This record gives sequence, C-alpha cells and structure tokens, in this order.
Amino acid sequence: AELEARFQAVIDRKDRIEPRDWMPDAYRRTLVRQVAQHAHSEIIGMQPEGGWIGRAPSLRRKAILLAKVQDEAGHGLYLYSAAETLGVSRQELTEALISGRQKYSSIFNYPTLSYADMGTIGWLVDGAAICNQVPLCRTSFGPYGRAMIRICKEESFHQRQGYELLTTMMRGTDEQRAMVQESVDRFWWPSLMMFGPPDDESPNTAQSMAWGVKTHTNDELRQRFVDMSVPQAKALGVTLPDPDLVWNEERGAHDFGQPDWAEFWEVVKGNGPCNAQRVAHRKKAWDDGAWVREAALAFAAHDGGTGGA
Amino acid sequence: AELEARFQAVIDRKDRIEPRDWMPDAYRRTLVRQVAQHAHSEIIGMQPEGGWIGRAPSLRRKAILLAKVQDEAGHGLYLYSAAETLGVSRQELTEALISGRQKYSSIFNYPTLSYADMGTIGWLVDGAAICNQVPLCRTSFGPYGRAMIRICKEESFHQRQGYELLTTMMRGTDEQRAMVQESVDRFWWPSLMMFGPPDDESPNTAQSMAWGVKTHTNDELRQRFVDMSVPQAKALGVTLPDPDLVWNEERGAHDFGQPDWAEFWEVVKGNGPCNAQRVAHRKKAWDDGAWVREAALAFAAHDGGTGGA
Amino acid sequence: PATLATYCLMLGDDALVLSQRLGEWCSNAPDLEEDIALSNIALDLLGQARLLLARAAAADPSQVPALPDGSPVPDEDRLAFFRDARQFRNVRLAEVPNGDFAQTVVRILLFSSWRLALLDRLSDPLTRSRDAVLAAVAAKGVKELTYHRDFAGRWFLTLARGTEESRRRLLAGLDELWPYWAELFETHDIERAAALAGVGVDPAGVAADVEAVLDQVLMASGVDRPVLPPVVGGHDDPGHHEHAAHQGRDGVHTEALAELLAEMQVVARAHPRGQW
Amino acid sequence: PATLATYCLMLGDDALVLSQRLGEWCSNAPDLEEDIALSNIALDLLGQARLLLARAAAADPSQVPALPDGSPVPDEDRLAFFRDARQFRNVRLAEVPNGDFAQTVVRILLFSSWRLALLDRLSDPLTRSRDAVLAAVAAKGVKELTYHRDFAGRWFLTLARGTEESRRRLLAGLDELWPYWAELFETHDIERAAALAGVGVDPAGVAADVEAVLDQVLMASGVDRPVLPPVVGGHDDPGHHEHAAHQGRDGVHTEALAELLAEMQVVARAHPRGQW
Repeated sequence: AELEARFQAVIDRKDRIEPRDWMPDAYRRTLVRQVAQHAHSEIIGMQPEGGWIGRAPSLRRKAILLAKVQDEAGHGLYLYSAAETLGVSRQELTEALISGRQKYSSIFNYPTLSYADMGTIGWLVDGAAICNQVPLCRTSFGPYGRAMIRICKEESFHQRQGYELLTTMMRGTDEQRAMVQESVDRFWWPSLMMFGPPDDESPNTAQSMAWGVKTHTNDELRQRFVDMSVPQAKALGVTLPDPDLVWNEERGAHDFGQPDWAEFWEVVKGNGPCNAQRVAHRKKAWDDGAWVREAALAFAAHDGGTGGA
Repeated sequence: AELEARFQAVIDRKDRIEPRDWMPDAYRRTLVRQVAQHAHSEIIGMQPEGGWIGRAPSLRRKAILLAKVQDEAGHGLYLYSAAETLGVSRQELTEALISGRQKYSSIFNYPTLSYADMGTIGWLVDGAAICNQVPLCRTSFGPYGRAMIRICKEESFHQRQGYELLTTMMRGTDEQRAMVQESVDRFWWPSLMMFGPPDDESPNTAQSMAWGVKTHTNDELRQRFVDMSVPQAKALGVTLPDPDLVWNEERGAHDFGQPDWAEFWEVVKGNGPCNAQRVAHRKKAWDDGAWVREAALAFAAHDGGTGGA
Repeated sequence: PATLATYCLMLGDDALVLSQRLGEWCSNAPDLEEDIALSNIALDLLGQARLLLARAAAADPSQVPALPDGSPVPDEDRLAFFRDARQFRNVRLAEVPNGDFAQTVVRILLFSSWRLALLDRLSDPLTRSRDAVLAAVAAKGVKELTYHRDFAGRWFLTLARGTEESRRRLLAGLDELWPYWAELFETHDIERAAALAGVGVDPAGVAADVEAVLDQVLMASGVDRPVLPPVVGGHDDPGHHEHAAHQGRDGVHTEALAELLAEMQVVARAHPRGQW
Repeated sequence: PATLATYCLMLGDDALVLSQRLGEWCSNAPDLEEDIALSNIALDLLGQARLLLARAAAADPSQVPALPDGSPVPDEDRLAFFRDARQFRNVRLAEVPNGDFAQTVVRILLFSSWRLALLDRLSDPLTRSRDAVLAAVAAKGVKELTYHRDFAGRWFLTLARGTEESRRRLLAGLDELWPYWAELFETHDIERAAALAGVGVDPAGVAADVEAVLDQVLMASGVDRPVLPPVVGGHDDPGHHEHAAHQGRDGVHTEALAELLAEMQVVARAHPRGQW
C-alpha cells in the first residue's frame, strides 16, 4: 500500500515511472499490452506501404517511401525495447502477434489500392496517429514516453511528406486528382476509427487516464483530428466524405458523422479486408527467418562473436 | 541372332517395331533416351512460353498461347506414354530430368525476353522441330512414330500461328518491328543448333539411322531448315543475322555460317543462360505437387476410385 | 444499354481475372493432367470473358477506354488492358492470389457452382436473358462450367479423403476463401437493375440453390461448412454506413488485383498503338 | 559525352536494379535489424542510381526517352521508368530474383566487393575520373559500399559458421550466383572507351584486387571458391562467335528483368504526364 501510494504520487506529479520502480501488476499488464500493440502496429504498418516501394512512380518518391517504411521498422525496434524493460521479449511479443493473441491498429487491415494511398496514409493515418501519440510523450512510463518523443518527431515528418505528395498529385492530371479523392474517400472513416470507440463504449479509458498512460479521451482526440483535417482538406482541394461535417460556431468545433462502429468491431475481431493477409505475411517473414536467427545465435555462442550484424 | 535378324528385317522393310516385339537392348536404351529427351523437351519447353501467358498483349493472343502451351503438355503426355511402353515410368523419367541425368532440347535454355519471342519460337523453333520430327513419323518404333504424327500436326499449326504473330507485329509500330528483328537475331543461331552438331561430330547418327530411329543426318536437316526459312524471313521483312548466308546456285541450296559450337556444348553441359532455372522450376512444380499425387493414390486405394481427375 | 454493359463487364471481369489466376498454374501443376485441366478451365473462362467484354462494348461504347487516334486495339482488349483496378467489376474471390492446389480446387468449386447457377438462369428458356447475345454466351458457358464444377468437386472429394496432409490443406484453402463467399450473393444496384430489366440475374436469387449444391459436396467429403464471417469494410460510399459486401462489384478490391493487372497489362500498355 | 552517358547508365542501372531487389525485402527480413539494414543498402544504391542517371541525362540528352509534350517527368525518372529491359545496361547479377537471406548476403558481398573497387578507382586522387561529377558520386559511394561489404562479409561468416542449415543455404546461394560473377569483369566496348577517355574504369583491371578480397572472406569462412563456369550464350551480335559474357551491359538480360521492370514501372507508365 505504501508502494502503491508512492507510485500514484509519481503519477500525480506527472513524473515518470522507470522500469526498476515498483508498479502495480495491472499497470504493468496494461502497459505491456499498449506498448506491444503499438510496436506491432508499426511493424504491421510496414506492409500496406511496403507493398508500393517496388511501384513508386518516381525515384524520389521511392527513396522517401523506403526511408519511411524503414523508420517504421525503427519505431518497432524502440517500442519492443521499451516493452522489454517490462520483462517481455521481442520473441514472445512477435509470437503473440502472429498467433493473434495481441492486436495492432485496425487501420492497417484496410488495403492500399493506389499510390495516392501513400499520401493519404501520411496525411490522415499518420496525422491521426500523431494526435494519439503526442500526449503519450508525457505518458507516465519513462521508456515508453521517451520512445514516443522520438517517434512523434519522425511521424510529423512523414505526415508532411504524405500531405506534400497529395499536394503534388493535385497539381497533376485529372486522373491523379481523382486518385487522391478516391483515396481520401476510402481512408477518412477508418482514420476516425483510429481513436477508438466513443467514450461511452471505451471501458478502459478511465483507469488508463488515472495511471497517466492515457491523457485524453477518444472523443476529445477525434474532435481535435477533425478540426485539424478540415482546413487541410480544403487547402488540398478534396472533399471529406461526410455529409454531416459542418462547422459549429457555438462549440467552436466541427460537428461530424460517426464512423460505422459495427464495421470497426468486425475489423477488430479479425474480419477486416486484410487481417488474415497481414498476419500471414508477418508469420511467413518470421518463420522464414528462423534459420537465420538460429544461425546468428549459434555463431555467437561458438565463435564468441556478437552475431552477424 | 535369329531374333536380331528378324528385328532388322522389320526395320529394313520400313515396318514398325511394337512394344511386345523383341528388340536389342541397345535399341531399347537408345529409344528410351530419345523419347524421354523429347518428352522432357515438351515439358521444359512450356516454361519459356508459359511465362508470357500472364502478359499476352491481347486476349486473342492469350488464348492462342495458353492453348499452345497446353498442347505441349499434351505432347509430353503422349511421349511419356510411348516411353512407358518401353518399360520406364513417368515418375522415373521425371526424376531423371530433375536430377539432370536426362537432357532436353538445349533451345529451351535460352531466355524469352519479349513478346516477339512467342512468334519467333513458333516460326523458327517449332519450324526446326518440325524438320527434325517429320521424318520421325516414319521412325521404326510404333508408339513413338504414332505420337509423332499427332505432334507434328499440332506443331505445324503452332508454327503458322507464330509466323502469323510476327507478320501482324511487322504491320504494327516501329517498336514492334524492332522487337521482331531483335528476337530473330537472338533465336536464329540457337535454332540452327537444334539439329545437333555437324555430322562429323555426331557419333550416334550412323547407328540411329541403321535402326531407322533417325532418317536424316543433322546437316541435311539443318540445310533443309535454312532453305525453308530464308524466303519466309524475306516475306516477313526481317534479316537473318548471318553475313555468310547466300544462295548457292550450283548446289541449289543456301550456303550459311556455322553456329558457335563451343557455346552449344557449354549449353549442353548445363551452362546456358537458363539451364539451372528451367530444371529448378520443374523440380519445384514436381516437389510441390507430391502431396497431391500422394492424395490421389491414397484416395484411389481406399475409396476404390480412379483418383481425382 | 449502360446497365447491360456494366452487367456484362461484371460477369466478364469475373471470368477474365480468374482465368488470369488459373493461367499462372501453367507449367506449375502437380502433374501433366492437372496442368492441362487448369489450362482448359482458364481457356474456357477467357473465352467467356472475351464474348462478355465485346458485348459490353457493343452495348455501351462510352465505357470503352479511349486510346490515341488510329489505335488498332480492339474493344475487348481496351477493356481488358486499359482499365485500372478501380474500374474492374469482378468479385474478389476471383482475384485472391493463388495458394496451393487445394486452394485452387476450392476456388474453382465455389466460383463455378455460383457462376453455373447464374449462367443457367441467363440461358434457361424460362428465365432467359432478354439480351439474345448474353443468353447465347451463357448457354455456351453452362456446359463449360459444368465440367469445371465436376473437376473441382472430384478433386475436393479426393483431397478431403486422400491423406491427412491433403485434408489439412483443403480445409485451410476453404477457410482462406470462405470470407469472400458471401460477396457472391450480394445484389449490386446494377445487378438489381439488370434483373428488373430482364437481362440479368439477381445473385441473391440463386443463393439457396448454390448453397444446396455446395452442401452436397461438403457432405460427401465429410467437411463442415466454415463458420467464418465475411470480410467487411473499406466501402467508400459517403455516409453509407451499412456493410457494403459487394465491394469488388463497386471496384474496391484487394491489394492483389492491382498487382495482377500490372503483369497482365504491361505489354499491351507499352504499345497503345500495337497490333498483335 | 555519349560514352560517358552510357557508362553512367551502366553503373546507375546496376545500382537501380539491385536497389529494387533489395527493396523487396522490406517487411520480409529475418528480423527488424536486417530489415533496416537491407533498406539502408537499398536506399544508398537508389541514391547512387539517381545521381548517375542524372549525370547520364546531362551528358547526353539524346539517351533520355521522349514523353508527350509538356510532360513534367524529370530525366532520372524517364530513364528509370520509360526504358524497356533491352535498354537496361546492368549486369545480370543485379537482377536475378531474390532467393533466401543467404542468397541476398552472397549477392551483396559479390556486388559490393566489385563495385567498391570500381568506385574506389573512379574517386581515388591517383586514378580519379576526369568527370568531376562522376568522381564525386563515386567518392560518396565508396563509404556506402564499404558498409555494404562489411554487412555482407559479417553475415557471410556468420552463416558459414552458424548452423549446418545456414551453411548449406549459403553455399547454395553462392553456387546460384557464381555463374554471373565472371560477367562483372568482362570489359564492354563502352567501358573500354570510357577508361581510355579517363572517365571510367576497365572492370578487368580490378579483377585481381576484388578476387583477393573475396578470397579472404571465403577463407575466413572456410568456404571453397565454386568451380562453376560462367553462364554462356544468347549473344545477338551477328557473326560474332566468341562467348559474349558481357550480356547485361549489352541489354541482353535474364527473363527476370522484364518482370522486375513490369512492377517497377507500372504506375509511372500509367501516368506519363503525372507529377509525383
């Protein structure tokens, strides 16, 4: 109880909990789940974009996309490391991912169907991620918060690059403009879903906020994202596919429609367009790489080296 | 000796030897080798064309190519059946192919690099094959001769289709004409090699002719092919890449240069551009299909059926 | 005529895309007999696709992509090679990447059972399409699809009762494709309109028959119907918040279709004035 | 200038094509560290390719493919996305399809050992290219390739001495790629001319050094030099009956290159007036 009180005091003065500090089991479990899910999202998130590296329509965009997906792998690395400070290995977490026991952000269960999606993912998906993640830079668990600071910096860079791709395409041909609009139409609603279910259906929010793991509610963040995106869409020259989207003078904010929450829950349950594909892809890469990881361990063991790389 | 005399008498009166007839071991071995090699050539020959079915530039050409490659599988079937009458199974022969113990026509170790190659293979490669094969319709071993009759009919059809593709492309754009010429440049010499080494370097020819397995020498057939191809090339509007190619009034035939026989032997030895790839492809298909063949056998055994197909 | 054309494109794209997938088996099948059989099915579907795309082009030339003046590319090829993934109307079952032979058997079984029922209605004297061309194409297709379904049905049984390994693979293939099954029976607006106009068939109307046929095969093979739900999500119909299961028909596909088309169209697109 | 341009295309295409192959590893590597490392190498090579293609275009604009009037596509992209396989000048080692991680390690080792020697000569004060741009590009590349070679060398050793399985795979990868090794040291006419003009390097001249480096790695790993002969055949030089081993440099490639380009170029070619 004294430990618990000291722990809560650290939280309350917005200070950081460090790996060697005492923490309640439920806090640890919540954090492992959240950090792992975040790490998995980075790694699974490599796929929808990675599939277009080979088809990038200019060498400059190919370099940008390759570097971006590489950054995502890097984010995954930091986050798995943060999770490891809580006592779980990357191996365990990867196995939880490919067996379906742990989740990742549902947005990556939607397919990428044109190169415009590379821009839209940067603008809307990374944009939504940033809204979610900026508050996490002040999250109570030290390693997670520090990882988030680094990640958020890179994410904003990605977001600008994505928006810049869309801007460039909007200056291009009619086909390119149509491609951008079509892409925004597909990604708008799933992006809103990235903030999670409405507050009244989000049972864990209260506890997470008390622990300083979460600092804003889903609906607060969603509102912030919409208010941010509307002028950007206007500047870009695209329509957001929500007939209920309108400025509310009184609230000083936009009113907007709700995503299809039934669809959201179906995708979370595993029935989205790409769930099976994404996990199968990850599993194949992991399984195909087993002999390499074993060889590196064997080499390190008997040659006293540090592994191959 | 009496058997041997009776056997030779059948040959000499240009009659057929049938599977149940007595035959010398060397004759059987030669035939197994030749029929198997021929069957393997049909099967391996599916690859250089099969790789372009997915990229055929018109639906009509896609249908033609698909049907053609399917015919090649059919030819392989007849020929393996003919070989089976000599006491070797398809399984054994396939294993001899993928282990490299038995050969196939070296022409298929050259890559197909443009759609024009689909025409050139029809015109030159199938054309050369026909020159080789028409005499085989009268070969002394019955099942082989009958298979060849059927195969030759289909091959001439393929040859006409190939030539027709080239004719059509020559009526098209400059790029298409260049593509045809480039393709002919690549395939001309390998096509001449299809008749085998010059007669003075072809040790088995004499025995094969005595047995009626072969009815013309390599150089005779090569000459026939060149004389046939020159006017066709002219009608098409392409140049054959041989500066020594010229009509010899006296001989009533064309003089022409020799292919690079050193290259020929290298390719036969396994060092052609695609040898490794072709065999690996066949091996993969065969290995990947093992569980299906086993399932069909198991089903036939315990359900008393006739297999799945 | 626009409805008829789009309806023909739907049926034509189904055949074209699956034909492309089956063509990938060429020189890769478990044995020569299956290589030949899969090519045969691919050829039949390609033939159906050609007739249907040609019918679509004749019914509504405005749906045929424009090419440079004087291009000799025929309509069927313009439709096949010069549309983007977004403009393809096939069901997603047709485009899913090839897995092993078992998955291909499952796909042919599901696809041909469904398509046979559609073409049967389109050609049956009692329910025939008012479009005589479409009715004739369907009549020809019925014979072909009967063979395809038999081929797949026999192999389904063989693999189900062959070895443990073959049964395991068969069930995995069934589980993989099952989420795309429901889409086949969702009625798209165009299908509804075509059915009302008497030229097309509402796929929802054949569901019961097709399910019954499928159940027979499953039962004979001792295989349970999967309990997996259909794939959801990804609709782009503003403000339309029901599950839009007829995604392929709307041009919203899997990631695999664009990759399939990249290969299929590469030579044709490099030569928009080419003759072949 | 035409010689310089073609020479830059050769070096640029080598980098571009291998970069494309390495990019295929993205999200498929054995672990995150290797995923990142392979992307890094791909990015370095892509950077080299861009500079070299730009240099080629500046040196000889006539080698840049024409596009519709007013197309905003920059020269580097015209060269990368609007040439056919026949016009690519890369060595075939760069284009061979990816196998497993061991084959990729072997490829990077062979490629970077060779290329490092070339770029070293092109940038070394004593042997530097007279083309200042090329010399500068090479100087930057030397640092990058040193890292690539180290990466591959360390993994070569690790796999050779790791497990039986890893050693078996490593040797299989080496055997697969070895037939393309000799081509790297064949002097093409353009390379000879570039060397004579003092802008390029004759690859035959670096063979001894490169072989020595490779032998070190092989020896440290306890791996014998393969005894496989180079791939022959397929030259199209009328009446030229020697073995023409510099095939890729002449634009005669494996079947894999056209397939690689079909993917790489698909979006760019669909939008010849596009801005990205």
